[in-house]
Amino acid sequence: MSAGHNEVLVEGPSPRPGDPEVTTELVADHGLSVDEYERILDILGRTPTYTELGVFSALWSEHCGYKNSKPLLRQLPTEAPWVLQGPGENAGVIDIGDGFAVAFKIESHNHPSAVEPYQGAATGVGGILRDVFTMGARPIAVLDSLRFGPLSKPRVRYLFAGVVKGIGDYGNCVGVPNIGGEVRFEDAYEGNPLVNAMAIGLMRKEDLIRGTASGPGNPIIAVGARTGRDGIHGATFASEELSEENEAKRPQVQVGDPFTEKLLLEASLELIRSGHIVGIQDMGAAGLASSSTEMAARAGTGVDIDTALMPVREAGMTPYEILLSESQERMLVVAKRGREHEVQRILEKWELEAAVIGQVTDDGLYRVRENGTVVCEIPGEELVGGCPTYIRDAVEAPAVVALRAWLPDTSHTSHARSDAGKVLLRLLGSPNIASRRWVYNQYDSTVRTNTVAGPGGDAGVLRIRGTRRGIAATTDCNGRYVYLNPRRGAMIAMAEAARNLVCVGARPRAVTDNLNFGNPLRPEIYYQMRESVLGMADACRVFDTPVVGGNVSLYNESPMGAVYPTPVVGMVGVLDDVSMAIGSAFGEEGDAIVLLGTNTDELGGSEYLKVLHDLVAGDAPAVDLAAERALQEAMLDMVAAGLLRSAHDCSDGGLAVCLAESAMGERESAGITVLLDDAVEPAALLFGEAQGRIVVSCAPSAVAGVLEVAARRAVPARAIGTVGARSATARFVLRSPGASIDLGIGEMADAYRTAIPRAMDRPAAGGLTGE
Amino acid sequence: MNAAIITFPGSNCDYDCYKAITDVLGRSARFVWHRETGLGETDLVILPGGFSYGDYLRAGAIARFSPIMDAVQRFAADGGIVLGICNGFQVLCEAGMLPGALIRNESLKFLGRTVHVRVENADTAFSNAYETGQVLEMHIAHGDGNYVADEDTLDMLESTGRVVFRYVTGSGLVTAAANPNGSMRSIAGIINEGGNVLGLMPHPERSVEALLGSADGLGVFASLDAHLSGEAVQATAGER
Amino acid sequence: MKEYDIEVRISPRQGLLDPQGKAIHSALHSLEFDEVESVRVGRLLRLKLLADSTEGARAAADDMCRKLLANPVTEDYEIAIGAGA
Amino acid sequence: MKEYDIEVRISPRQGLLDPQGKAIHSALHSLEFDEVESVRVGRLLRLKLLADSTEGARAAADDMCRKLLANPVTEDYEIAIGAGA
Ligand SMILES: Nc1ncnc2c1ncn2[C@@H]1O[C@H](COP(=O)(O)OP(=O)(O)O)[C@@H](O)[C@H]1O
Ligand SMILES: [Mg+2]
Repeated sequence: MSAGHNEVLVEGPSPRPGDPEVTTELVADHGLSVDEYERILDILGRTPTYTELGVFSALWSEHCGYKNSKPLLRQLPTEAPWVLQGPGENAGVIDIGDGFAVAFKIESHNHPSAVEPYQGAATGVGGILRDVFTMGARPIAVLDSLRFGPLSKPRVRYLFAGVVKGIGDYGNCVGVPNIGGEVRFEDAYEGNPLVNAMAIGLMRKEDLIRGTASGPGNPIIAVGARTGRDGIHGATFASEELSEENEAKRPQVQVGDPFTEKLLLEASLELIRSGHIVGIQDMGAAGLASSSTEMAARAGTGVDIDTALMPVREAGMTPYEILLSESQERMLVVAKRGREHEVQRILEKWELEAAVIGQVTDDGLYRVRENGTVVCEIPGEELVGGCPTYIRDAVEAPAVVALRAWLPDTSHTSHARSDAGKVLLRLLGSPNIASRRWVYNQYDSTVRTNTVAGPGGDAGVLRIRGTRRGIAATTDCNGRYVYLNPRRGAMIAMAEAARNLVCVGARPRAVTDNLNFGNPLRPEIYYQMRESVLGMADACRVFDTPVVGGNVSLYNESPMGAVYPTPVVGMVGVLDDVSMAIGSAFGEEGDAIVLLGTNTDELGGSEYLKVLHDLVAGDAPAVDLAAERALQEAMLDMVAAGLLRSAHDCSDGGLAVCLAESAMGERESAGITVLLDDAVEPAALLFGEAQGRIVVSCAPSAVAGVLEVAARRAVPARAIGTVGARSATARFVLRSPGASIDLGIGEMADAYRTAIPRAMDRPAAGGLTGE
Repeated sequence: MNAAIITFPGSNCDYDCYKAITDVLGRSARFVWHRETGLGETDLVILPGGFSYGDYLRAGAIARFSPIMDAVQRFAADGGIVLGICNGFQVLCEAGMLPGALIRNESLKFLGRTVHVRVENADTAFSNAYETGQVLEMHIAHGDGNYVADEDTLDMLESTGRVVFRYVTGSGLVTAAANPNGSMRSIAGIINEGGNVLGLMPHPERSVEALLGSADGLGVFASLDAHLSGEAVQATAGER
Repeated sequence: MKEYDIEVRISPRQGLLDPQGKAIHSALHSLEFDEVESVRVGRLLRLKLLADSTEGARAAADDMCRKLLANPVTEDYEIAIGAGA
Repeated sequence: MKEYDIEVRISPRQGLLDPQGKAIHSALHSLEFDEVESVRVGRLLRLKLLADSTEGARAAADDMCRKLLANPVTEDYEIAIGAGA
């Protein structure tokens, strides 16, 4: 730090009347360690004011400062020729051809949703949409990745219903289609649900804009909702465990206003196109404090703002409160000097409030005033870049090592031999496998009329107007696998996401990840984080899918313990010709069913073990990244050649469930007859979750072509059966050396479609959601 | 055909209607901001779907007071063709341009999925491209699509051919299960006495391309095009 | 001019079905509140407004209800007035 | 056992943003009801229930509010009791 700065700083701001004195207790309450506070004293050369302490604690929180994850995140590949913007901005951006680019990012709202599911989830969607349209992209899709405890618990049903309604009401109102996601139910999430929302935006390449505050003298404008006392210290809160103690500290709930968001969206895009502004950013976590410092840091400038100029909802708010408030639907805009009026005119058209609150400076200082009096003066780059980062001890939990070594015996596999049909019905009725229609029928998936495939298939597909292209997106992560074997589990999340994309005919292009873990100070948790990131990084390299953005959510723990390690993978792919996209439902009577990939003896971590034996044990299925890549290429070749009528990724519940899902389809179900000759333990053959498998169907005349492509790509492939008639009385027939299934398709569809609605018909204690 | 598509704050299907008319049908359309007081040169006004004013208070309740609505009322009073889709239907009811009201879905849930509707009267400016009794597949996406009116009004609508679309099963049967939102008599769309103002909850503009699943909704726009270019026999409800 | 606290109570027309009320009623029963015989769900609007008399305030509120706040087809409304805080 | 008419008034917590109230407020202004200073929107529940005393009825209603009717995190509630019709 230059001497010049020191002089400015030493006679820094004098304490503000009415503000508490900065004591060691107060520092601790702000979640800052002794060392971190020492650093702050060093940087300032003096004691911070209360306001400065608040700003430091927010920007140096896990949520904004990534102090425990930054070193790990550096392991992830972030570059490729098609990457226009990697991590570090509001959202990542990739080139999809024909002059178009897509911006996308995933964000967690776990803690707010645990407190108030409806508003927590709704504001999560609002935040991620703003991250996308502040890049200059119009949001064209939302996906949501959800984790809850078991539906048998009334509180869980309350959370689930509230979160889904919150996500739906917000996205539906703004007019962005929901094209996919996940929901999983595991005991480990009971005390701490996970709510991750992903948004994708479309733009012309030339409209890409960044969140920078460049050009000293340029005015800084606050736009949108007025600032209230909502969610003060939400960022710090999101960086602590849910516990009785911090119930008190709990920030006031943030209420979403999707109507204002829609106006912000239209106004922002108009502003960006207008050329009157140099930068724009969402006031998200840590509100004005983080948005203004980050914009300045990116531009290497300083800012000088006055909190008294900020439009507020409540009287008597202090600079501390105004800087840290997380009121929703607010944006920070840096306009070109002299264009204030043009900017105002656009905002007025959209009935939005706006106020010039300060300007960009060239001294690199983060200076905040209240009615002219300086209350905060900090070297900006220290706030954003100076946050100390940590590499923690990592030790795998012995209990997990033991679990992984577990192997099934005949007592675990006998049901499959004796009564495979009943087992299949039970799996189809398990909330982790059953139809998610109850969820996505509450979402508008077709607004904007680009949706070629909405929720219900392996991945959502959108056409890109004015081109022949399309994009596809999916989110995936089976936390059970990651828990049993973090590195493998993370690779599997990547592999499944990529399979989901190629199953609709899209080439995987890039990833946004959401790392949901427990308390990183616990060595077994940090071990899970490190291994997961390394596993993800390996898969990114093999699949050629760099990470262009993401989010880290730590301290996902409750008195009941930590959540399963859940590194959610959001993956986006591109189709050169969207009219070639295929679905997962079997085609016409007489079509051939072909299995790509190899069946194995693996049963570890399966839904079968969980449902039949209430066991989460064994090792996660083996995953061969090179083989997965070959499978992906084979699929893309087959789709491009127009050989296939359907494709479905084989995941939870194994081959039998995969075949059942393709047979039942979204509408009228088809019967099938399948013969398997593998010398493999029946339980594993039918219900094991071996990776690298896709079930495709094609016209009989195309079988030779399919097998030929597979052979060329060195992917094991064989015809295993045929598609029967579509009728209520159609039968699902599957025969193998050790076990057989012969079920009426209607009975299966009933188990599959009614499981979640039936569970949710029971009352949910805890209040009426969003009414 | 030269459509004026009204954009209220919170409208989000205005663009979809625009694309259906310009890209798919090859006719002209433009947006009219709700603060305008005149419609300009037009022969068709569309009140699009969405969440005008966030659907706060009641869906359509605030939008009906937008400055442009006076012009829309005058246009309709002079026999001009007005199509209200989803939120647009709600606005028309709130504005008293169509009878009845649309309340919360019986399930209390927003519903986004495809439904089947039967054309009950193919003898209107909005439906002449269909056959009476024809079953169409269209998308719905609404939380307040539950049509209610008193019995006399319902009987009058039925007896004068003013129920234009009704929710049915894929094979054209009226059943409770095929009624997605609890609407009285499974009503999905109605027309005014003059036969020039129609409101419906399903989204015809979302079903105009096979690539997106169904082209069944195109008939609504084709009907209007035919009607406006005089190719269809001018028909007013009640004649049947 | 004096400030008045107005409470506008809007409820679904008698006889008209009330999906929310129905749902809450059955939820209450499954929580074993069997003593509940019926539930109707309406809207509660709290306005602060300036008027020179209670009558004036009531007249204004009534006007707002007829124009905007209540839907005559589906809703009834009542207005209660207290002096402002 | 006697029938009681219960009125439960539920309103958003103080300080919480009330987007609906905000929208209605500005709508009233554009309808030239400039005398309106603020609008908060809540819910109004009317229950009929059987109880043996006013206290019993109130206790039951309070229990229902805590268990189901009101959202403890975002809403406050009041209970008013009248004798049944
Ligand atoms: N929360 C959700 N929101 C939207 N769509 C969802 C959600 N959860 C699941 N889906 C959809 O339901 C279908 C089944 O989900 P899942 O079993 O996770 O698919 P897959 O195994 O192919 O990833 C997918 O199309 C998925 O997009
Ligand atoms: Mg998926």
